[in-house]
Amino acid sequence: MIVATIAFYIFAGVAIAAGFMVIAARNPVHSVLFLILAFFNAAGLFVLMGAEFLAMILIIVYVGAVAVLFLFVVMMLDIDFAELREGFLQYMPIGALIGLIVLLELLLVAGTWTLAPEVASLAASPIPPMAEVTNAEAIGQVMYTQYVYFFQAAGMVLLVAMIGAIVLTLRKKPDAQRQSIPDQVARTAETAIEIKKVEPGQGL
Amino acid sequence: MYEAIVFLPLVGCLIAGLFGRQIGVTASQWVTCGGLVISALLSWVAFYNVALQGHAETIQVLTWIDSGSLEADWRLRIDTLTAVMLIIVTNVSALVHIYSVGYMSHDPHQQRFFAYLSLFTFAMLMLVTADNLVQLFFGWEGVGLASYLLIGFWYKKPAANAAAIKAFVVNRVGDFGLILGISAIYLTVGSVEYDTIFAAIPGLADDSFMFLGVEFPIVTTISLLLFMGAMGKSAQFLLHTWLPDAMEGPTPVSALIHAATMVTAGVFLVSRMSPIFEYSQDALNVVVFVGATTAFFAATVGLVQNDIKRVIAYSTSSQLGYMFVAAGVGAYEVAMFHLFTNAIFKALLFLGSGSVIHAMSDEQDMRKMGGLYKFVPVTWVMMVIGTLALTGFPFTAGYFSKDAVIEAAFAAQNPVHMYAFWATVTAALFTSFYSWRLIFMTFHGKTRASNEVLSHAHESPPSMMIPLFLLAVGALGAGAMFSSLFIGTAAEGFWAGAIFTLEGNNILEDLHHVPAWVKYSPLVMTTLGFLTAWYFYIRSPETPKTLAREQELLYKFLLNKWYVDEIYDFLFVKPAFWIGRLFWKQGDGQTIDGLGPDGIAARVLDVTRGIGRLQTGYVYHYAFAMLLGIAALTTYFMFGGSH
Amino acid sequence: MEIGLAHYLTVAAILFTLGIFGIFLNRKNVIIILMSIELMLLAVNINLVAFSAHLDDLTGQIFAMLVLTVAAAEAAIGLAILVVYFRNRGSIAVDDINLMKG
Amino acid sequence: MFGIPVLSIITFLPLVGALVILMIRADEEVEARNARWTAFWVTAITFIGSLSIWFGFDKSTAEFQFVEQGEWLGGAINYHMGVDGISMLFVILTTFLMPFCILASWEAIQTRVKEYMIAFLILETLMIGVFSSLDLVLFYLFFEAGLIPMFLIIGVWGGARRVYASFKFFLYTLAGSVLMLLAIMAMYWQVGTTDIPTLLAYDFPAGMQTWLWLAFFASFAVKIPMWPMHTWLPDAHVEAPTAGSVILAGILLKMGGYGFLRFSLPMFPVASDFFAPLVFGLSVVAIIYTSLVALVQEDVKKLIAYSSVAHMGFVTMGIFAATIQGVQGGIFQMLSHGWISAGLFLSVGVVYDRMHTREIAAYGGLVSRMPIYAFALMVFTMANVGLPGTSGFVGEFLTIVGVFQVSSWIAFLATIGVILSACYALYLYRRVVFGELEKDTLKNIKDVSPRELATLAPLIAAIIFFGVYPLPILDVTAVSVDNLVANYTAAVEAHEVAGGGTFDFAWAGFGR
Amino acid sequence: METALAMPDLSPALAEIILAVGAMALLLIGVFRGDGSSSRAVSSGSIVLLIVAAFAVISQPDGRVLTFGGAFVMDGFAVVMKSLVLAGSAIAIVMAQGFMARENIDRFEFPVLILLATLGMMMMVSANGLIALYMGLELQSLALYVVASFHRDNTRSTEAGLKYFVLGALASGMLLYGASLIYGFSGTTNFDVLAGVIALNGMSTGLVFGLVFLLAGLAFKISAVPFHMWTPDVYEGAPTPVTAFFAAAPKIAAMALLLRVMYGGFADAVFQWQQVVVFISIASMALGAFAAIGQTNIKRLMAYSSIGHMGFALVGLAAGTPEGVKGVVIYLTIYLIMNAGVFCCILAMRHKEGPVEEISDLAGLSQNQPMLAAVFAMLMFSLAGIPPLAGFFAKFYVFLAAINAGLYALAIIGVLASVVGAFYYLRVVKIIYFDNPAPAFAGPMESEIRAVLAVSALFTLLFILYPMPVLKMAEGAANSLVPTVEAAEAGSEEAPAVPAESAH
Repeated sequence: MIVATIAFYIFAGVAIAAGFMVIAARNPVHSVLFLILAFFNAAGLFVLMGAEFLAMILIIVYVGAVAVLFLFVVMMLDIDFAELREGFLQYMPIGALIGLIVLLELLLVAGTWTLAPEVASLAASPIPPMAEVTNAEAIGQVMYTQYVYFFQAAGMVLLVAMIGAIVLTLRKKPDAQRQSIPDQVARTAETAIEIKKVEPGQGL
Repeated sequence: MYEAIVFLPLVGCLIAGLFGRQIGVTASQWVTCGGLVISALLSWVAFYNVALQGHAETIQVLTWIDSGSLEADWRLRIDTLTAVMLIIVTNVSALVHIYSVGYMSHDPHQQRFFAYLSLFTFAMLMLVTADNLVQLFFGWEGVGLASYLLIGFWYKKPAANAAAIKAFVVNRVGDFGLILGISAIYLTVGSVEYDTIFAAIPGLADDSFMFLGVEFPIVTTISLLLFMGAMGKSAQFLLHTWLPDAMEGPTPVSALIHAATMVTAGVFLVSRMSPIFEYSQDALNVVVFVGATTAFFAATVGLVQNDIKRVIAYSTSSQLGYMFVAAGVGAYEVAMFHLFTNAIFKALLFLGSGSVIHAMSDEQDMRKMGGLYKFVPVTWVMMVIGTLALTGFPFTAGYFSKDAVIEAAFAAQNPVHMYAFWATVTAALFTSFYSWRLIFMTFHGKTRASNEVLSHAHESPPSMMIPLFLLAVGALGAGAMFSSLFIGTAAEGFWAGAIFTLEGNNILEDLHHVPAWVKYSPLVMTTLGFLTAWYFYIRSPETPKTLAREQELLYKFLLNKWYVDEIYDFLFVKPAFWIGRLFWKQGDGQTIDGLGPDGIAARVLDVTRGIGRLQTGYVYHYAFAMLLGIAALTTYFMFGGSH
Repeated sequence: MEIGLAHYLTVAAILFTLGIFGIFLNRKNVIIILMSIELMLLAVNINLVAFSAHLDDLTGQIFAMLVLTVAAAEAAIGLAILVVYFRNRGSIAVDDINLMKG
Repeated sequence: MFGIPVLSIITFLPLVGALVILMIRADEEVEARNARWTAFWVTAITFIGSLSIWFGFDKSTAEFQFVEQGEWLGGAINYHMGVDGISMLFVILTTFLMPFCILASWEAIQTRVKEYMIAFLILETLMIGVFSSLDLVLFYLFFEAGLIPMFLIIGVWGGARRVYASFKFFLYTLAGSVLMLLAIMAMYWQVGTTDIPTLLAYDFPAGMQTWLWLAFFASFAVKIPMWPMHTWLPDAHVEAPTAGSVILAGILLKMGGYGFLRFSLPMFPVASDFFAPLVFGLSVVAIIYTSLVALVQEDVKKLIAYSSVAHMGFVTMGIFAATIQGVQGGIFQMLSHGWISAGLFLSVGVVYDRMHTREIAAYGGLVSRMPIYAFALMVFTMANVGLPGTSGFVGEFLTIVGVFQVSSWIAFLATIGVILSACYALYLYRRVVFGELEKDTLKNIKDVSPRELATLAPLIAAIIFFGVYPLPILDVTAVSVDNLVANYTAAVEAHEVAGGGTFDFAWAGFGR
Repeated sequence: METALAMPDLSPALAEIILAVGAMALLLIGVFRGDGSSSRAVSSGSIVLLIVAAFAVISQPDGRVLTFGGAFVMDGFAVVMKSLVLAGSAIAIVMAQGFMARENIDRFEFPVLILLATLGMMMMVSANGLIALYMGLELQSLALYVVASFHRDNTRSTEAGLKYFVLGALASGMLLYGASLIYGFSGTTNFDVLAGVIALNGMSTGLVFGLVFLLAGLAFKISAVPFHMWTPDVYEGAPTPVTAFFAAAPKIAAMALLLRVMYGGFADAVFQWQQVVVFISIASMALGAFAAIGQTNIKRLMAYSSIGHMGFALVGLAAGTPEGVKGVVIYLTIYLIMNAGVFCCILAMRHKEGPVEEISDLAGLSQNQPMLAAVFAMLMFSLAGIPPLAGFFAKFYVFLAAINAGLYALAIIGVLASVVGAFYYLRVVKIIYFDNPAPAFAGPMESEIRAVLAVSALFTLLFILYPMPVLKMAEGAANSLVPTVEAAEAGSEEAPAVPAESAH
């Protein structure tokens, strides 16, 4: 138990600290790296709560794909970092105050949670005992049956993301050379070669 | 027949007014004058029928206003009082019409003038024949309109326009009281018909009601409100200011409206309303007081005026005061009698002075006249007759009526009445003085007119002289002829209830039994006045100038008509414009618009600008706004929100 | 001391707040904003998983997984828009994104 | 009558005319001419048609007549039309004035004639609709919709400050009437219908009446307009084209008075009784204040506009006196003011068309060149002053008599307005018409043309005819007004018996 | 577990399936035929697809059907709202064709993205649980982010997309956080179950917070104050047809979702959410009215106008009664059609050099193009809510509901805001009619836009003559949504709020 507690505090502490550094770091590259750190620790928290599959997804999808994508964009856009320094603290006091108020209220709410007896019976898909079914398997069992609608919807969301990314960033360069096989096949001597009669002594 | 008397002038007015241009001047004159002459003749028949034979009648013409229990019809009530007025109005009007043919012969707008005159006559006839207060008010305002139109007839003269408006507005001030009076009568009696009112008033004599938040006796309040109307129309003190100015109109107008008929409407009203006034001694006292004051005041002002018409105008105002004194002491018959005689000799004086003015190429200032009797002898004779009648030379018209007024004032014997007595006696002195002063300054002494003017001076055409003759006959004979009918032994049968007096009111009897000195005092005063005038303007023409210099303050005071106009200008006219401008610029402009539409619009724009500034375009501000929203809502539910 | 639901919710709340902070306090770089959004979604996921565990209900984890998926898609779109924007403006400074206001 | 939906035909005939004009396609000149003639004939036919409801009107009953009913919005909100003695004459007034408006615009409007005529015809439909609808929502619809064409008429064909004036007019009146809309909704939920006859019979709780009354008051007080909500009127009048001013003063203002008569007084008698002193106060202030303001105006139309406010003061005063004379006087005053103000504005339009200025100082001595004009203006001026024998007197007199029975103070103060009206009206007349014709610009001014005379003469005739013989109008209104006053008195008395003298300003009607 | 393997009933989601499959098919067509040539074909195909989907929606049987484990609901309300959404999308695609071609951004992805967004909206309308809500919302949002910056070479368009994205993501973060709280404190994501839980246990603090966050996220989508800040910038920057789309369909879907959540899951928490809704409603009406006055750009003006209009629609929502739902549905229907008309007019605003968006460019339109001017002005009056135009009835019914619910203060503030709002609509009319003519607009309107405009104008003008179909439709929608509420309502303190019971 104590291990779990220590682990929680470590994961939680690091996650929060990393989260803070994400917004506070001077260099966006550092921010991305802190984000990755935060994700790692959050994954740790997931494991502590018994959601191993999600923890894994978090690492693979987020760290492996999203964070790298971020890193890539940061590098690609190559911003002059020194210039973007000012104004950070300008709104700090009032912003911090409001933020803290919200935070405090959220924390207060967090403390009020109780499990109403009848609520337990409401569970749409109770978690089967870990001994019988692994977390991944349990998820798998409901994902494609009970929640197939959301699964399909997620597919559509990803499709939109794909179309969106392409439509926004893909550019046909008019001067770029492209291979066109039909053109190549349709090529004949008549179209390929132009014969010029060169008058002697006159040049082209 | 009665319809013909009343509506013939209207027909003439409409024909001359609407089609005057098409039918031409002469036809217009014929139509209007013809209508009036027929009316005048018929009115004698009416007088005979009603006053002498006692066939009073009421004729329904048309329904007018009928709203709930408020019913006011167009109806002609012909009783003795009306018949007397019919005689005065139609005859004087007919004469003035005829006179005007000559007098206005050079004016380019004669059709219009005759139309106005006829319109006036019609309105006046509606007034005197009214059977209810609303119709009376119609005539009342109708004569006001005609007066306004006629005073402003020479529309190019700014003074004429101003005088016209002044006449209308001051009359309106009087009408203000009249409307309220009518309303009060309707409230208390529930009707505006004379007969119903007269029947109900005795029952209300001791009642009181809330008026302007104060408990007032009903009858007195109503009487005073009605009298306020009468004051306006009859140019009594405080509401008299329009009358002298009205002399800007053509002289026939002055004769007809501002001497003989319209101005007497107030006296007529009081007489007509005698069943009401009789029940309020307080109101009658006020009538006497105002009448006496006016008689005195106007006479004093008349002493120093230089405009020939203005002198007569003040004289008119003063004589109207006499009539009110008579009415106020309960001698309505005397008032009516004086009204009757005054109409004749005052019309004569005005028309005569018109003749003078005509001869003098429209000069009205007496200081530029003098010695004219050689040039216009007939006119001079007429004027002298008129003056004799006015000043009460024995056995002329004024002698009978005016003396009766003074005697009646003495006979009544209460403090107000004594004041009235002395005021009227003094006024008689002044009257005599300024009347003779007029004659002397105009016709006698050395002429002060330019030769240019004198070379054109000529006697007026017959159309002007014939009316003068007729009036002169009246001025000399009417008093003797009618005195017994109006105020003498035959009075009761003559009036036949058209004038109501209380049981204890024996003034008509009493006035014949006043002490001798009272009876002679007017005559003494008149003689004194004549002598003084003779001394001042014939014997020693320097005296008045010296006197004026020595008593400059008094002279100025009188010359400026007691400064009433100036006070009014200061008290009412200027502030009205000032307040109007204040309300307009400060009230409407700054306060109402400033706080209202414009102010709100400006605030809205301020808010708009503020919101525009909030929309900075910065993502973080937008995000912050969202956070603020969420923070506000959560905090609200955390602490304020009940759930 | 037993680690209960409240602890996890606290962590999530703090991360969520940090995410919000990141959005409106940041003046430097839009990418940081995108990362802040990822932080917020992470916080939500922690919430969901924690509730899921304590309610003994898989729904929360499914929800979290879908959130992860959508977050990835969101990141892709966000970065795409960012790139397009950068091509036009040559900057991704937050302060520069204010052509339109009022 | 004979199963023909007379009211609907009259109401929507102008709309059909507008559609016809819309169809006109020709070059500008021809188009304008056709639009004018079409508009004229449509309005004239509408007027003639509307006379049928006068002749067919049964004066002996206070019931609604010519009733038509049709399904519309469901939930007891229906298409319901009908007139009684109170509303019928306003329909006639509207149809009567419209042809003159068209005639008055004949030459004055040279740009966008087609649109102008369409706007006027639409406006006519809406105005007739206001007076003949028997459903509150329908009424509101017509009431509000009228703002659109009027806004355009002022804004497109108006004077220099037309934008300000048109916005002020639109927003001010809109702001007033939206509250009424809410009140209508509250009444709907209370009674379950917006059918006016049903609502007239319904006895609203006293607390609710207060709020409903205030909401309706907000609308009508702006419309009529009462002091201090009047400031839009001078601006709108001044900037509107002549015909616009005529409609504005002649009819639109009357909607406010009509509203008081149709809704405030009979539906909320207790509240009306409670607020009557307020209305009296405002009316009296309006009469005196605006009269004084009128006195110092330098713009002809502004002066007339202020005088309208003063005259409407008599109307509100009379209506809330809730005596037969007061109410009848109020109605009569509204009708008569319809003719008089129309005549005055048309007269101003006559000289404006020639001189293109409304400044009083620019005129003077017109009578020398324009005697007929001077005569017409004299009649209108005198009627405005309330001279007996003109229709202006009957209304003014009846309202004063009516209110005197309720409060002598109010009558007293209002009568001061009678004096003041003479001052400003005659002062205006003198400055415009009398005096020496000195200004060179006026030397060649022409007297009224036959077309202009055709617009002025019928108004003069109406003013004088009904001044001398107002019975046709008083007769028509008599039974309805008697009924109204009787019900009002009964309701007020019943409330006093039930609730005692003090009327608690019931906040309870507001909020839950 | 075995039972879960049974195939869910797909028929209620027929329209969605048609749309999804169709969109992918069109995508394939587009990809294989290549750009340029295919965009018009894909557009037309999309419109056909939307019409087919609409038929599929309309032909759904009456009554309430649940499927996909209770996550998807199909009822009369959904039929109406989906029809509106489909109409809005179809109109947007119709309007876009010419514009996109002129701007050289006529790519086949655009209609596909609109279709996918529409799919998301339909999922929102039918969502009966938090996850469905989220997925639908995100599907819609992501597609919208992309179309906002569709004019990718235009700085404004990309800035619009960026702002929309950043703030949208923040909003969906909030929504998600709220959803997680609701899930955690109620133990369910299904609205029906949630309603039961609340009926049983009442609202705990956690649920209230969850509700607030959820509302905030949804309020963002309908651009209600204070979550509206993106609206003007995005409206201005996005290509005009996209703006037209934004102003209509997504708002309708989000409003439907709000109704579904509030009247469904939180039916018993009326007291709580009513306060929030009243607040954001007032704020929206006021801000929409005030801020629009200062605008010079017509699209920005329309943005504030839409903020205001959503505030008015929320008045109906706040009522918390079937009348309220009816009012909202009527409002949205009329708003959709008016809005389409206005944007058709805006699309007509172009010179030879390109489109113009300044209001002052409209000056004197009444003389250059009288018909267009008249229609534009009429639409403005209608948006202002002046009778007898359709816009009046929209406002009429929401306020009617508010009065019925006793929300007098809200109603009074609302109508006053509408007066202030009338000012800026009038200003447009003023510029069209009173001002001196500016250069005339170029080119004839495309016939399809003309057709949309004509339909919009006629509807706006003639609604008064025969309003019953719309009213009946709205009533049907309201009745199908609210029965879930009715039983619970008896217990709540929502008295039928008749001012008659005034004596306290």
